[in-house]
Amino acid sequence: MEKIRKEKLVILKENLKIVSQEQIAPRIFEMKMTGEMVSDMNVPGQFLNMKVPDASKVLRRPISIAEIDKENNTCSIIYRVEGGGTAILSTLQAGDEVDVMGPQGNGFDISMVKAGDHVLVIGGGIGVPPLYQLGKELKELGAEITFLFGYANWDVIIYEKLFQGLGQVFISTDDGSYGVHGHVGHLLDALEFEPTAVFSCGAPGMLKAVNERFKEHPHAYISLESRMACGMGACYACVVPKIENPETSNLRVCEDGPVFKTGSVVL
Amino acid sequence: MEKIRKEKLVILKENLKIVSQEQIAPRIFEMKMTGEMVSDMNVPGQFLNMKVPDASKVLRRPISIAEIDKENNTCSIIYRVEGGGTAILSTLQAGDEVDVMGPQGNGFDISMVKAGDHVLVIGGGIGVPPLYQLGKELKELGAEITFLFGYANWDVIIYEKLFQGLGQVFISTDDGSYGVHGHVGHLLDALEFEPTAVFSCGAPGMLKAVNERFKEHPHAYISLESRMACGMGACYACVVPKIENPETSNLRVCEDGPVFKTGSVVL
Amino acid sequence: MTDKNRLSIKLPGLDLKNPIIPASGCFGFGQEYAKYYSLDELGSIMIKATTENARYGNPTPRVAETPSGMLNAIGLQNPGVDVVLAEKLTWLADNYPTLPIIANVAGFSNEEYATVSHKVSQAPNVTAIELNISCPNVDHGGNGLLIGQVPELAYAATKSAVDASSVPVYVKLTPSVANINDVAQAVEEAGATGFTMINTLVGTRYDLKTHKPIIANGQGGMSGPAVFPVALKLIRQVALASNLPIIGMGGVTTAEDAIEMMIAGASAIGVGTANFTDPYACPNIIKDLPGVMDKYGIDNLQDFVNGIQEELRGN
Amino acid sequence: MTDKNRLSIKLPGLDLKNPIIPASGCFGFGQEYAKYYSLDELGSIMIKATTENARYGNPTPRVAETPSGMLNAIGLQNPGVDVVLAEKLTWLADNYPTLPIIANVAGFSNEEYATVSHKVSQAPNVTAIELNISCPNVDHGGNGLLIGQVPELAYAATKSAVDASSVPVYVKLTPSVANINDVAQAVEEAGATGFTMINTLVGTRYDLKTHKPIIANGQGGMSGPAVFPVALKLIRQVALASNLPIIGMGGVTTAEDAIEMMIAGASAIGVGTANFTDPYACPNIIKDLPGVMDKYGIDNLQDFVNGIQEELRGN
Ligand SMILES: Cc1cc2nc3c(=O)[nH]c(=O)nc-3n(C[C@H](O)[C@H](O)[C@H](O)COP(=O)(O)OP(=O)(O)OC[C@H]3O[C@@H](n4cnc5c(N)ncnc54)[C@H](O)[C@@H]3O)c2cc1C
Ligand SMILES: Cc1cc2nc3c(=O)[nH]c(=O)nc-3n(C[C@H](O)[C@H](O)[C@H](O)COP(=O)(O)OP(=O)(O)OC[C@H]3O[C@@H](n4cnc5c(N)ncnc54)[C@H](O)[C@@H]3O)c2cc1C
Ligand SMILES: Cc1cc2nc3c(=O)[nH]c(=O)nc-3n(C[C@H](O)[C@H](O)[C@H](O)COP(=O)(O)O)c2cc1C
Ligand SMILES: Cc1cc2nc3c(=O)[nH]c(=O)nc-3n(C[C@H](O)[C@H](O)[C@H](O)COP(=O)(O)O)c2cc1C
Ligand code: FES
Ligand code: FES
Repeated sequence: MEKIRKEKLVILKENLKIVSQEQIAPRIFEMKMTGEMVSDMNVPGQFLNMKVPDASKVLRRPISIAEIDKENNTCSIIYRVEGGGTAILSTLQAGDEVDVMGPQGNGFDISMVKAGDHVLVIGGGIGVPPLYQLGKELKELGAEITFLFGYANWDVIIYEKLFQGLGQVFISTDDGSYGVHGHVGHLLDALEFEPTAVFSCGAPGMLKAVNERFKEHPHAYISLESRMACGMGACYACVVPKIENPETSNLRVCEDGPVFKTGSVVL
Repeated sequence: MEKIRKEKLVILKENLKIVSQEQIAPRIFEMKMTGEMVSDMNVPGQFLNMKVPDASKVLRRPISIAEIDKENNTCSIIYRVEGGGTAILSTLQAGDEVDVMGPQGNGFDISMVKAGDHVLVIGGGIGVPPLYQLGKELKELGAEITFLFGYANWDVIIYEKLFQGLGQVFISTDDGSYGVHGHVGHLLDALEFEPTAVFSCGAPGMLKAVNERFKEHPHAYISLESRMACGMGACYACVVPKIENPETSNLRVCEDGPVFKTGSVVL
Repeated sequence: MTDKNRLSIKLPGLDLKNPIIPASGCFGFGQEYAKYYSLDELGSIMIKATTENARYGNPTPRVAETPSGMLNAIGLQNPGVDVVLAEKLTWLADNYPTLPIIANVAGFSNEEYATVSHKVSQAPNVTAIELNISCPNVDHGGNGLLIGQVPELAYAATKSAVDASSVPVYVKLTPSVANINDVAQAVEEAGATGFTMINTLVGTRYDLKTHKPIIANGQGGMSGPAVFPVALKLIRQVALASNLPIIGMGGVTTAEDAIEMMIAGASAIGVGTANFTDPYACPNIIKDLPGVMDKYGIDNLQDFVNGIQEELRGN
Repeated sequence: MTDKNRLSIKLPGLDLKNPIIPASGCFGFGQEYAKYYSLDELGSIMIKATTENARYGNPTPRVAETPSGMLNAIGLQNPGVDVVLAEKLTWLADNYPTLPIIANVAGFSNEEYATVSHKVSQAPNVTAIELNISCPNVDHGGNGLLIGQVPELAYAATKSAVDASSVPVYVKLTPSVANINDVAQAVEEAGATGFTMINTLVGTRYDLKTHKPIIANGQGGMSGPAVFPVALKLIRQVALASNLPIIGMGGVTTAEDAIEMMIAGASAIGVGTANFTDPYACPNIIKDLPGVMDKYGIDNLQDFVNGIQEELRGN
């Protein structure tokens, strides 16, 4: 197991041990891991870059940290099986080791949140997982939280009860099988308070809407996805155009993001 | 699990279940498997073509059948870890399944052996495994067996006691750490009887010597190795020149062999 | 789902019940695989390269493994066209009378291409020729280049075969060129009915102990999943430049791969190396196709192919 | 085993403590990897391609995965040679003053190759240039071909760089040619000090749902273990035809791979894609080399390389 400590004593790569792996919805898995790396996980919204244990797959899979449990020295991810890599990850079992780079990227900035603030958290589909750890930390800060979640259908709603323990949860489903029929934009349209901060993660369309609506908001953040190679800032695979000079300058989702201020990048 | 039954009810490919896997010498493993395919294993000297459970390895690994146990419906292979494929095979454990083609090829012809015949079995290194099943069957036929085995050193001698239960065993080692110092040719030179049949498997040099010495013998056989792709006769990767018209005609080790009569192919 | 017509594909000379065709050299003349399954499950078979006279092929080792691929330098071993006709094709006709066969024709001169094409096209079950001007494992005229790398040579070889053959001629293209359309265009002008592509890339491996190439021939043709993206790129490039149909191949292992290659521009699919990894590769792909088509909303393969071709070729 | 000299390799302009060099584009300008390990462990670094002016690069997605490999179409994103000099190379010189740097120079005209080569060769830590005439992801003059595919263009670009540079120029060759020695010879005649090879093959992948290429650019350069056998083949081919030293790359992932590439004819080794699979790929290879050398009876890497070169080049 290689790892190196920067001045800040950060472990950048480690074989984490799987504590549990469970299917929590169709094609959606929750994997809990333990290792020294957990002690460096201090910001919600960072991600892990997971090596797929398959010699033919040379790229890692970026997956957001869904929960950090410092007491038990564990962290969790929640991921959907999309292609071959996540399919293989989903076959790993408790006791297996998994080669992980992280915690990677800049997470959500919650430094300005104070007790009593009413904050808005917007998530969609498999973008919801990192919002769980975020919600936990926001609640610890004493914020009042409204969650707006958009899902494809009832089947794939995750952690609903857990989120309800953190704040008020509104859900929309594309097929109307639960909550409001439609997408999360409909929930957003019905919003009746002015949030002190906004945090969002989900599909590009949703992020675009959030980015547009809260363009001028001083504390609104979106978390992006992008196809990555290095996952740590060296290859420029994952870039997103900057709002200033979008033709000539860009930011790296893996290193400068994945969380960006609204109005800072071109979606 | 795919399989198809020819008229002769042969299973050509099956996921065998691993009953046990054990390291029996440095880098040398014995793997015992069970499956319907065992019922088609009726000739010593055939081989199995083992899929390596690794997406980056597209070719199978041919490994001789070392033992057939019809009673318990199991078969064994004994193999040395050479490169990446056998290394991965060696990590499989009891209960795992392994994708196997076989029993493949023509084995040793023992139809002419009668009780009381004195037969010679010559093996070298990792060519010895198939000679164990052969020895068992020769003994059942009532033959008196002399085994000549050449090994690199004492460490890698396999199944010595088991072979001693079947006949007389003479061993040479390259480094003199056991038995006669030198290679199996020295044992062969010291041979004092005229064998009714000769069976051999081992390194090219040894097979060449055996082939030369018993060129005219009516019942002498050698088992060859060759790099294979299909392992079942379709691709012509594994050919060996025929003794007649070696420039224009050849035989497939996988399908026409791996066992050939001495004097029939060019080594 | 069980409607067989969903999978059928029609190409000049080839009325295929499904688009899956074992690639030349990876399936012999079918006999060995017939022990594993009925060859009637296949769309067609591209039989092993056939030359005028019997060829011994290259010395051994003839194959080596590479990451997600393999190298081969078989060297066109075959019993010669007369034996292929008398024994191999006859066996196929006797046992699978309705199975259309694509005969892979190799040669060392335009005359040989013509002779073999003429002879083999007389076989009742040979409904198309795959003209192999791109085998990397034999030397053509000692100029260090393959016929398939030089547009003028490719034109001449194709013309010889087309003139001599009584069935459509698909020409097999090599990826080892700077611009594949130079050759594709020459081949089209010479009267080819279509293209098959890609033949193998060229690679080698060395033995760390002996420092010698693992393959006796020094190098070999690279195939298998590793080359799949290269095949897709070249198929699309040719599909954009020519209206001739393409039988695609190179690394196809799954039904998804086959669909992806059709998206690139192929009308039917050759499967080579995958047969070695799993002798049931072809029937498995055929079996999996309907489910994959359902997943991606493809009702009928011929319509799907036609739609893509129209988009690519604007006709 | 701990004798550092065992691993050292000397090439014109390059005094390497070991032969392992992160390949251009896979290591940025080193800063990010410096969080993982001390860059002084490396033989050298081939920094990201640098052009005269800043380049945004291609639209995203810029990468896709392939069997045992990947595609990229980054499009030469870089901040331009002046910023590279002022910030990137200065940072490297400040933090790793004894580490020799190989600057990868890209351009769209002979003038640009000359300007960038001249400027970048002035940096005190740049001891060699890698001239990138083979990036498949940018169009040169709209002729659909890369400079590196046409001997005359390759000659002119190399000559421009050689004349302008104050350090040795190694020219990076593309595998996408019919005969690589046509280009290698032209490059040698233009005064190149050596070759680096191979740049990426070209491939693509399609999204089965949208039918669009996964890479926004339509296609990308293929790298990783999949291309290793192709790199070995081409390195050997050039090594047999030219006496210039070769820095080999293409799919190297392990110390064994590095040795195998030296057997093919390389004097030093670039490591690209492997850095993505494992950020510690380079230090791991360096750490593993002595053990592998022991296994294969290699006492000293420079002697080993010299021995192979002598055999291949007969000098
Ligand atoms: C910062 C970040 C955080 C993420 N967090 C989560 C999460 O918490 N839960 C979750 O289910 N998914 C998450 N994703 C998406 C996840 O990375 C992809 O679903 C996954 O990589 C797909 O891999 P695969 O092997 O299943 O698919 P394949 O299609 O086989 O993957 C092939 C290649 O494409 C890449 N790729 C495919 N889809 C995506 C995608 N949407 N984004 C980035 N790369 C992709 C893969 O990483 C791989 O390199 C996140 C992505 C990013 C960038
Ligand atoms: C008919 C036959 C029977 C065999 N029986 C046995 C046996 O009982 N026990 C045993 O230990 N070994 C046996 N071998 C050798 C065994 O097949 C190789 O050691 C094994 O394939 C090496 O695989 P690898 O992944 O470890 O090596 P790698 O070098 O990684 O293999 C790469 C490729 O080369 C092939 N290859 C490498 N060495 C050989 C070889 N010696 N013969 C054929 N192909 C090779 C592999 O199959 C694979 O395709 C037999 C070979 C043949 C042909
Ligand atoms: C062992 C082997 C033998 C081959 N022989 C031939 C041949 O005789 N004629 C030919 O045109 N192509 C031949 N090929 C190339 C294949 O037909 C096919 O074009 C190539 O392997 C790419 O497909 P694949 O990746 O599915 O194997 C051969 C390939 C292999 C692996
Ligand atoms: C993401 C990425 C970016 C690259 N950028 C460059 C580049 O800027 N200049 C260059 O000469 N080669 C570039 N290359 C090619 C590599 O330097 C190398 O030649 C190639 O990837 C083969 O080596 P590998 O298989 O070890 O990756 C790039 C490769 C990758 C994967
Ligand atoms: S993935 Fe390499 S810079 Fe972001
Ligand atoms: S390995 Fe294919 S014919 Fe023997």
